[in-house]
Amino acid sequence: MASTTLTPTTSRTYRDFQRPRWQRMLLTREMAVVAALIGVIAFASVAVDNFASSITYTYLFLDVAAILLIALPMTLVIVTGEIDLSVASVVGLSSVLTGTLYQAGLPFAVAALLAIAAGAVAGAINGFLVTVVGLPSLAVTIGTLALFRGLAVGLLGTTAITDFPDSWRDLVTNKIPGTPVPAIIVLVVVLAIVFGWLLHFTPFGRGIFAIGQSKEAAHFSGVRVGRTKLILFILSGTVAALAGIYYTLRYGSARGDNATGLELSVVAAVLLGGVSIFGGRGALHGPIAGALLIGAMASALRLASVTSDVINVITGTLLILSVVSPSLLAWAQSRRARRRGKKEGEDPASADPRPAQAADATVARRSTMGEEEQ
Amino acid sequence: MTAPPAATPAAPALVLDGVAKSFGPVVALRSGSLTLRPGSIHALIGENGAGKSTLVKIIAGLYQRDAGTFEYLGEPVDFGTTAESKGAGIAVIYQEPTLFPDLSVTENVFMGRQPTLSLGRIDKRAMRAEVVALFEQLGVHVDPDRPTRGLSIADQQLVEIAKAMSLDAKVLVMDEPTAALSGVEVERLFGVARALRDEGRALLFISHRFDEVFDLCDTVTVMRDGEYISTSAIADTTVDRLVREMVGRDVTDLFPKTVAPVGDVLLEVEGLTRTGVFHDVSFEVRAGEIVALAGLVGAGRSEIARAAFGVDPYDAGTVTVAGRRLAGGDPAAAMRQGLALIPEDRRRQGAVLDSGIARNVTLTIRDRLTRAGVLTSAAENASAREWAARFEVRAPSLDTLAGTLSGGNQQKVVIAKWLATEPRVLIVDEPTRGIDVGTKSEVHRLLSDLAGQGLAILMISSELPEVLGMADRVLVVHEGRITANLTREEATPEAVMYAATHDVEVAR
Amino acid sequence: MTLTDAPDRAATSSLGARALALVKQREVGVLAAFILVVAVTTAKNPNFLFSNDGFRDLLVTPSLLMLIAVGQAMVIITRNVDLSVGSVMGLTAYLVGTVFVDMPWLPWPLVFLIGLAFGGLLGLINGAIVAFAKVPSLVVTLGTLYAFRGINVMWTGSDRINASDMPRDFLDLGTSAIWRIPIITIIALVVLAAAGWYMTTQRGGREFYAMGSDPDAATLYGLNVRRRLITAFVVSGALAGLAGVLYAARYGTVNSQVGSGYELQAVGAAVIGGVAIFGGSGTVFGAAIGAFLLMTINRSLPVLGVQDFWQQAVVGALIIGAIVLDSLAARRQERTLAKERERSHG
Amino acid sequence: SSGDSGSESSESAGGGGGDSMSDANLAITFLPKNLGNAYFDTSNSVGGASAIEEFGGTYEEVGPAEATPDSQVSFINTATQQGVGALVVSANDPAAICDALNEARDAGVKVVTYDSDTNAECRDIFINQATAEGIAQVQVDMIAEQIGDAGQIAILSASANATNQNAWIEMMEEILAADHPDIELVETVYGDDDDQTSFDKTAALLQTYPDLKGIISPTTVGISAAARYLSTSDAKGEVAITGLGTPNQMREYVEDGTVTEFALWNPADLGYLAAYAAKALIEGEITGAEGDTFEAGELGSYEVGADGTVLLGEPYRFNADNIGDFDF
Ligand SMILES: Nc1ncnc2c1ncn2[C@@H]1O[C@H](COP(=O)(O)OP(=O)(O)OP(=O)(O)O)[C@@H](O)[C@H]1O
Ligand SMILES: Nc1ncnc2c1ncn2[C@@H]1O[C@H](COP(=O)(O)OP(=O)(O)OP(=O)(O)O)[C@@H](O)[C@H]1O
Ligand SMILES: [Mg+2]
Ligand SMILES: [Mg+2]
Repeated sequence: MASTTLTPTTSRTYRDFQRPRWQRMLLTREMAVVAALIGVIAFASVAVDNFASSITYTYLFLDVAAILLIALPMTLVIVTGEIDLSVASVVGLSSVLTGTLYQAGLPFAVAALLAIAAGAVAGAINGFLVTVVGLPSLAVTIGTLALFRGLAVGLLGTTAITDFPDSWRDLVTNKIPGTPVPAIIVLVVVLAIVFGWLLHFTPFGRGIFAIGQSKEAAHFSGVRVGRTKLILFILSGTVAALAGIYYTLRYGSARGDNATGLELSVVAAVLLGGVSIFGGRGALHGPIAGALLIGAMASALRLASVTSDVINVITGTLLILSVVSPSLLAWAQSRRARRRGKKEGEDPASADPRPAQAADATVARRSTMGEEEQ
Repeated sequence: MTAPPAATPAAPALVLDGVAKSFGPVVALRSGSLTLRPGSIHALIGENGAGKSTLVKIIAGLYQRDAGTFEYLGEPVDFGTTAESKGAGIAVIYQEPTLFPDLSVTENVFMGRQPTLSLGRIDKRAMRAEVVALFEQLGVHVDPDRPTRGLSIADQQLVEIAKAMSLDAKVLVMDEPTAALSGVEVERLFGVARALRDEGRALLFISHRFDEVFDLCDTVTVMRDGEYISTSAIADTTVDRLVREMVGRDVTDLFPKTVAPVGDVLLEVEGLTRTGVFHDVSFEVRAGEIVALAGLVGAGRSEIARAAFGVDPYDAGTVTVAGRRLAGGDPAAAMRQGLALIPEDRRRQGAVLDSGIARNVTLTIRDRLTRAGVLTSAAENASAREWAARFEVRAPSLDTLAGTLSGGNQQKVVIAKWLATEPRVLIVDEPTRGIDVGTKSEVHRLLSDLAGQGLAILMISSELPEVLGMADRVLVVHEGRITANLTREEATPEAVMYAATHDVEVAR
Repeated sequence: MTLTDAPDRAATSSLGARALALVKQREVGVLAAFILVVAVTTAKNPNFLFSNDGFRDLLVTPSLLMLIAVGQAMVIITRNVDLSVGSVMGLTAYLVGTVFVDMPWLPWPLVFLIGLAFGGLLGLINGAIVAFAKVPSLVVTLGTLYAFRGINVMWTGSDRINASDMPRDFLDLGTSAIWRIPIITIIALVVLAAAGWYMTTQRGGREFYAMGSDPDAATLYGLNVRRRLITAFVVSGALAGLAGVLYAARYGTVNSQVGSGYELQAVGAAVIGGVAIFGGSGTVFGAAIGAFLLMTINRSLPVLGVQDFWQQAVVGALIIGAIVLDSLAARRQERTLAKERERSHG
Repeated sequence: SSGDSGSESSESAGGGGGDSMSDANLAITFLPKNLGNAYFDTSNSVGGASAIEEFGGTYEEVGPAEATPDSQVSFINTATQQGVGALVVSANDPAAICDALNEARDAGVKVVTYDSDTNAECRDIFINQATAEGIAQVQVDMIAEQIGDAGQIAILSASANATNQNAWIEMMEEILAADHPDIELVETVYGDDDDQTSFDKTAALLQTYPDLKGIISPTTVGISAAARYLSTSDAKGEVAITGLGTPNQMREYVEDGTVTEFALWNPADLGYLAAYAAKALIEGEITGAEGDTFEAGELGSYEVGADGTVLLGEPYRFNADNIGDFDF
């Protein structure tokens, strides 16, 4: 289509962004969490005995690996405005399947692959119920939370399957030579890059945000809402199954009750990372920082012999603060604006715009000028 | 033309002076001034984004002004919530219908002020009786007990009006109440409005349709860029003058229709049916043609358009674009074939309000902007900047949230977003609903230019002048059936209105 | 007049029809399922219903969850959710226990007030944060779920309250009955009746629905959204508190884990009972029946010979089945509406 | 409660970490299956703490709120980092915490398991409250006596994966099959060591099996919940309840006749012995090899048996006559 549709009377100019780059980069919820993480680590390194040792980081990574893994797809799911509470149960299910299949004589790799496939199926079930049947994901995944956990526990009963091949166990738990970092983190990093690309640098990702912000408008714009969500739920189930295998290998024991309650930790990490529960806003590095922050605090507090429960109190408080603080700021600002406005309202000679808005005023002015020119 | 009845102007019911309001960086209202008198219908006009709705929301107490004075019945007032203004006797019909979809029509009308019996029990019978009476007075045919979910925009608007009436207010503010209505309802609404005026109430009426303003109102206030421009009696002003004051320049004619050479069939709809909404709809649109889909509100035109584009399913029939048959229910596929739909409800269907201008404009072409599997903001901004400039979207930057734009500017963004897909067939549903004359004539010029470049255009409009002014052919829809197919020559107002209200095929 | 009479009558009749259909779809459906479960289980083993214990447990066991589900339903109807109920219940239960230990002289009925007040206070914290900071309740209450539980465990430590620490007649509440209806159940039913009455006949109650249906519109209307929100959370908290008190009476032992996991069960019960998770529709009665169904299924499975381990799976399947049926019913209603619209336009 | 013990010992643990290289690092950390469990409360903060006080070490108790192995691992890791002298653990899973324990031992931490063992290669010593045979035997004997050696019985256990409970149940089944042909074990249900679950499972049992004669609950949480339900039900007096319980929790039910007799070792002694075993290991007095002997304060001298197991003694039976003499 030729670009002669409308010969503009004036060529209006636009800034790309309202705020300068550094502000957009640094003044974000995500960065606040990153800063908190750095702060906690710095403080603990000096204030807490034995924290500053490399082994701390090994254990820290081992502890948060599962949460990190699951948080990646969960972030995308929540950005579309849905949620998947069944992930922890999928972890348990895949752990049990890996165990039983391996015990049944399959080579571990095959057992693991089958378990991952099962995870994908579990995710597909969630996705089907949400997208095709059109049920709210919160309700659906509360149901599958119970269903999948029940299957896991039912399949294995009292037994716990142990003695998995050390070759595989070492594969996840061994440190990368020369670093305190366990091998599983390699997988985490790879997946983080993949999901980061998917969410922030692909048309698919734009679709995800559009769905989260306005399902209907996205649908009208040719975004395949149903298919997108279905894919995300399948990814969520698959990665959860992967985490289940990690669980199995790390603890060398396949149990039905593995990772019970992990879903809330994951959701907490994601929300703490600045992803909006209503969908439509968030960035992948937020949840990653969130998960690490919770893990680091937990490890520091345990080292300081503070009982596990204080960690919960702090996690909870942080979670609330992370959502409350922006609205507190906004409220304070509006208060200031109002007060300034009122004052000028008093004296009559204040019809002209305030300096604070001079900039925008000129933008608006320029536009009208333009129209008056011809 | 109705002249103001009261010879001696009564004391003003409501006076705003030098009122200002801004949202963060955005200055919505610089210095708004307005004086409403009892027994008068006062028109407020201005371009999109002039600040009309903002002024209304300040009167309603939804926003608090940053500066200026606000007097009601001679007393300076400071409404903190809409409840306060309601209590003081100010009824407001907002630009966007605000109903509770899960609640019944009756509950919607009375929410928050239901009549009660002992123990604060709600008196459901009394409520219903009053609603039935109201609807009769307004000639509304909506079941008072059905939930408002699923009501057409028109029906929603009518319920809103009933709600405002039931308040029995001293001041009634109507922000573009007629935008979604067509002839019949508008006339009924005006009847009620005049009755209220004669009861000595003060009415404020916002509209972009001058015929309505001149038909209904006695006084008119013009705003531009959030500033008060002028107030004059309707009797001693003219359309041209008002337009000049609104836009700040002369607007060349409203319907710059240029007849383009008609090519081969690009859009062909055959026996399209969706039980309960429309039946056996068949028509074709050729390259270079602007075909209008006219009819009363609620006739099902939007549904036909939505089904053809694939956002709604349909039960029978075929849609063919440039000889290729479309798989139903798949907008993405339709877009690939070069079909585009600019929907009726821009806030819910057209724009992603929480997203920036750039993201909105490029949402439909994001695949095309992807290089080596990577889509960057730079690429989006580059492409969006062009479109924003071409349409003179009024915003400081490309990441300005669409939700903070005025109605008209939102519409520009939506149009840009669809033209960006370089369609061969363009369906526009109420393209100028709630848009000021300046933008309106731009849109009209744009449409005929596009037709001139060989696009096939299907235009849905509830505005008869627009239909007659722009269309090469007029298809009239009545209760989900096409009842007439008129050429530009045949399409007289009478012919269209007749077909729009009768089942029989008049032409062909 | 005749002009309006006709549509008027038509409307009323259609109202009756729709009301009937509505009931058919939700509460009654769940109730039928509940009765079916009881019937089948009783057929397998008469003790389930006809033995004294069986009858008592049938009524008592779901009562705690029912209290919480009613509160939860009121919150969900306002398009919010309260995930902290389990923690509130636990904290209150332990508070009640310690009250008994530290001030045995206190007349035990007073602890009901203490429990209600304390639970309400915790609910007020949730409500205030959600209402004033305008932040999603799911996040806030997920936060308080952690915080309250953490405080509980910090306070309790590895301590526990045993039956012997509490007055006998208080503990008897857990089992005693009037005309064979257990006291706990009577309390729960009274609460349910009050909540139902408020939600259907009071302005406040209707405004709950309005808020849930469209929060922005509620503000435009000038409804006092903030107050309603806080009310909903306070009620939910208070009922969780009451449940905590009754837990202490019923189970006699209180440790730091009381009520953990109740939040999801409560949401599940509400959803099974036909309360739309996104607010605006559903009733507290539905939620209550949902709670009964959920708990009764739990108890009947072993009787039906389903092995212990599989019970959770069955419950999950049940929740999903319930919401699927519910949505199918909703679809049917949509279609009838469409037909009516056609008629009204025809 | 563990709250204060945690804070009070936090700096001392730090100190322990400080001189963790010295061979007399008597910082001993107790890690029960979960907190808030009366049984461990007694064994650790009563038995273990008093022993450690006697020989002048530093006592600490940490643990998860829920009895899951993965949460235990984090605490084991922490103890490793703190370089405590010894770790006294009751395992939630025999295998799942193995690696963590072995890492701890590689870092020079002595590992004593008590109450619930891990695989033998993951710890230095297991303090066995009583032989599995002994425990199974006493429970079967008690139920047989109480129901007249005939009729249906059921078992209300802890969590489905609990090592020791499962071992005992297995043995009880053998004994029943061998010596009590007229007793029919109809079902084993799991209360997950949670009051409410155990309580409701008891109710379910009583309804499912109208002819049920008795319930064995080999866990202190289970038996008290079961007794509490029974005490208010019609089945009181009809159905016998026995198993393993603490006198303080069971007292009122013994007094009101709901329960005739139940058994337990003294958990305080168990913790006490575990603490001394830890001390002996730290000071190199023993290695955990068969035949090693060590002094356990007022409990006297103990010998390490086959695969590093130390036996506390035989379970003790509590009933109306003697329950008054005990307070734990
Ligand atoms: N909530 C808001 N946040 C930020 N900016 C806003 C908001 N509401 C309005 N604005 C801005 O204030 C200006 C006036 O908007 P307003 O809706 O009053 O215009 P209008 O005259 O009603 O236009 P229209 O005729 O299209 O309805 C617009 O530029 C708009 O972008
Ligand atoms: N969102 C909706 N959901 C369900 N039914 C709707 C909806 N909108 C409209 N309808 C129904 O579909 C029919 C057509 O309504 P609609 O007003 O869209 O037709 P229209 O000819 O496009 O009118 P308009 O002039 O508003 O575009 C009417 O019966 C209306 O009640
Ligand atoms: Mg407006
Ligand atoms: Mg339409």
